[in-house]
Amino acid sequence: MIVYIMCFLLFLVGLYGIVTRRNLIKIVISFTIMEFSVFLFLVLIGYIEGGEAPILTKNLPENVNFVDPLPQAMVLTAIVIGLATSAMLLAIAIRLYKKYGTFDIREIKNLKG
Amino acid sequence: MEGLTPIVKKVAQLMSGIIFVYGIYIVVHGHLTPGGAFAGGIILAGAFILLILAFGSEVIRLKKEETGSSITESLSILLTLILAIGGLFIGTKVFFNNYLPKGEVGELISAGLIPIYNILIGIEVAAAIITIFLALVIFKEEEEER
Amino acid sequence: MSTLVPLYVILPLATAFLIPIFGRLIKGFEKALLSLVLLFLTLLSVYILFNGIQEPIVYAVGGWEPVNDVPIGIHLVLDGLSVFILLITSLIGFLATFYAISYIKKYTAENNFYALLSLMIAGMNGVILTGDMFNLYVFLEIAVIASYALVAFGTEKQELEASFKYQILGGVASLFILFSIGMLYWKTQTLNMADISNILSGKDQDFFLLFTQVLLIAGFGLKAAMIPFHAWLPDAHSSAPSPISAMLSGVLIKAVGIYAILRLFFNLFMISYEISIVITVIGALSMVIGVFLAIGQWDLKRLLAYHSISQMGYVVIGVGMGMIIMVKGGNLSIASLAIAGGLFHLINHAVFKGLLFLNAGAIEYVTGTRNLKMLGGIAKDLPVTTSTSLGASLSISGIPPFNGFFSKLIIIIAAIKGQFYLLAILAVLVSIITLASFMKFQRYAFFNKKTFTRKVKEVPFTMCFSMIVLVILCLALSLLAIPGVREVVLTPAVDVIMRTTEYSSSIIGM
Amino acid sequence: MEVLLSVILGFMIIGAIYALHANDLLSAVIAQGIVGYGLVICFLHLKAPDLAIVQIVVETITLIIMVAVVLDSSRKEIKEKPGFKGTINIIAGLIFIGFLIYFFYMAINPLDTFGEHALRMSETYVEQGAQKTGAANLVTGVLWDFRGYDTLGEATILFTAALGILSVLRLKGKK
Repeated sequence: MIVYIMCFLLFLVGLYGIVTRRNLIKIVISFTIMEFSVFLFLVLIGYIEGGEAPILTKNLPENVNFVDPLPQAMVLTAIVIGLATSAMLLAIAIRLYKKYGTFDIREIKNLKG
Repeated sequence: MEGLTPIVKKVAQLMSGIIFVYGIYIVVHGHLTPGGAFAGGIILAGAFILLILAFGSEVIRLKKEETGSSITESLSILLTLILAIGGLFIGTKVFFNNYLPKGEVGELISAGLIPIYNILIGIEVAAAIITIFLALVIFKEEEEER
Repeated sequence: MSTLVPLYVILPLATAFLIPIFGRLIKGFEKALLSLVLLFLTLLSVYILFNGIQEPIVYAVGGWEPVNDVPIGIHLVLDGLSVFILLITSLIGFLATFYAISYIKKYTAENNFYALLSLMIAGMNGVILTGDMFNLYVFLEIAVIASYALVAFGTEKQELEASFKYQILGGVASLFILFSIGMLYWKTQTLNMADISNILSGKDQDFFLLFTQVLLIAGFGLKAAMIPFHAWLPDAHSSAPSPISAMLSGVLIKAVGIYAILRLFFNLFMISYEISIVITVIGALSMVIGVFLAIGQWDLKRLLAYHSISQMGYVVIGVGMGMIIMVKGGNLSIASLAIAGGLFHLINHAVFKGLLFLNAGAIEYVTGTRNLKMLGGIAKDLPVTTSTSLGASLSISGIPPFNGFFSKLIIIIAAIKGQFYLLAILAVLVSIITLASFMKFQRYAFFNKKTFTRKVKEVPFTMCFSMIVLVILCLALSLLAIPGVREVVLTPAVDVIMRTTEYSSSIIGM
Repeated sequence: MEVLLSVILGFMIIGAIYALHANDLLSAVIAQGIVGYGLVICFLHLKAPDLAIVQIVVETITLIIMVAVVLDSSRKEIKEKPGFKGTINIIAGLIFIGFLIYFFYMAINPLDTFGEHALRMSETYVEQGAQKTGAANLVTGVLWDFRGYDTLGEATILFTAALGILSVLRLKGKK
């Protein structure tokens, strides 16, 4: 139970970072931290005590139970979605830096006029 | 973009060959060992990025490579879609149906369409990451010129 | 019929993949291909709608039959409600693409624009069709990432900043949705929506369900730009190219936001009293605050964006009232009237808001500015744009011959019948303020005495064609109020919602 | 097992908090690496080798891009002095986080605890997965055969991101 609560705490740290940080790069970092906590939460759900990794290797004992492969397939897809989103965010952050000369949201707001 | 010192260039040259072969291994054995299209594709892209960082090259050549990788990317995902649509006409007439023979579980040629999907999407993922990286590099180069 | 179901996703995807390859070789290839594909999809959905859908069509992708009646593969589900929303996406998609043929000449990299637009439509069609929770998340991400890139298509300062804010808020909403999918999987160990609703239908409303439902409302509420989460909408819609803001405002917030809320909170979860109250209150808030924010706007597109929020409020209170009546076990005919009013306003809003954004694009195309203060007196030179925007403004503020009047009338009648007098008064009040705000728009943009500095000439044919078709639709859709026509279009969608959870047992039976 | 994971998670949370409060952007990006590679270790302990490989490689690529972005800019973050208003924010944030964790604990209490996970949909994936799809790696079997439609959507997302970045980073947007 404690693992799920700490995972949710990591999620909230990321959310706190997005809400309070002023710097674009810090916002992207806290966004990726939130993503990592959701991925961990999904894999934690699928874990079975004493289960094996879901790969059928040659020398497996007879009645072995496997860890749940479905959350792993979900998280594998979600990790690459996370890569796509952070690449998009960083591309726009560079572009904003070149246009406004700063990563700070407040300065961008008052430069926008 | 100017390259780095000759030592780094030599090490990068040696390393990227090994990384490339390792990426191909991960993609092709996706249905037997852990890894698969996504992991292997990104490792392939990593090998290529290592070369770009170490050797650097002028913007024109980078632009040509970017259009090349963008076309490879669209071609390989188009082939995957055609294979998936093929399922509509063969086997049980359903989208995304694995109609090739399944073969024996542990073998290399075993899981019907899965290895082919793995290879195609591995190429697509590698080309996508290379296009993204080249777009970033070209943008920084052109921004400096302006 | 059922083999046609995956075409909705395959065709736009195939166009998106073909464009980067052939777009460079054949001039104008991507414009023709995407318009043809979307026209075909519109005709297909009209054919399916008028062919009548009683039982939902279930399409098992990959041909996986349920094993001891636990569904294992991904199922695509086509029923009355999804055909209705698919008709909206393909119709507005086709008109926006046709409009963009000449509008996009002002931008560079036209190939990327059409590829991203076809990906956005493929994502939306995927969300509408899917019957699987994680698949809903994946196709939601495709539609939303394509719309991030399209908002920042002009690479100006404001557009990049608006796209960044939109991406962060949209990403947080998607993470809420993924978190609640994890919670649902933890409780029910399955991802198939029909299966989840079967398992959950036995249980009573415990704290777990409330927590998950709040997460889902937060996630999809942000995608539908409801009031507490509307911060991204005005910037994103005003900085996107006009055909894209027409697609975003007319279709994306409906297909990805409202449709998902309807599907989850009617067909997946048991309808509960607290959730219906929360939805109706959010709808009423959006309706009222949206219009008050819109009054002070002088930028044309921001004014229209704020009005989108208030008009979506109408749809949500219509559906929310229906839900309250059903939960309290009241008179089901009033509930179905309220939901019919909500859905009718959904399609009306898609049509006239799309038209208004296309008009704003035409004004910007010709005069180059969106600021109402600097416009004025261009009515004589732009006959088509003026007449179409007059028609759209009349229909959004609910003037009789146009469709807006009938849908708002149905919602207000349902509110009075269901003893929701406060909502009825609010609806009338907001409609009057909308009328005032659009009269200001008409006067400053077109009929003001001080003429615009230089001579302006009419917009090219493709833009006029789309605007004219939309204004004709504004008038034609008012026929839906007649019971005869309504049976064909609206009632299948309303039935799907009214049958709530035992609808899913019919899917499992497939 | 749960204690080991909690320790790693503790380090990840500390790394995350440091990443948010680091003054120099480069050290913030490196601190984000702590969280990413900590996740890899968690995946290995949770018997998910597929995810560990993908996460290492994705984390490396993200770090390369982030460092490239940060090195190109002024690396100092503009620090606002944490006056009275700052402490109020932090206290309000902590109270809010406390409430949310309490609600989360209330929500997950009745569910089955860590390690005991009943299979329903993935029952057939585990038992007949190898026989139905022929793939020895069950995760790839699920990814490409049972839920191949998802993975096509997934590859399309990378395709969209590549197109999106190409159109966002072009120099002249409007003619």
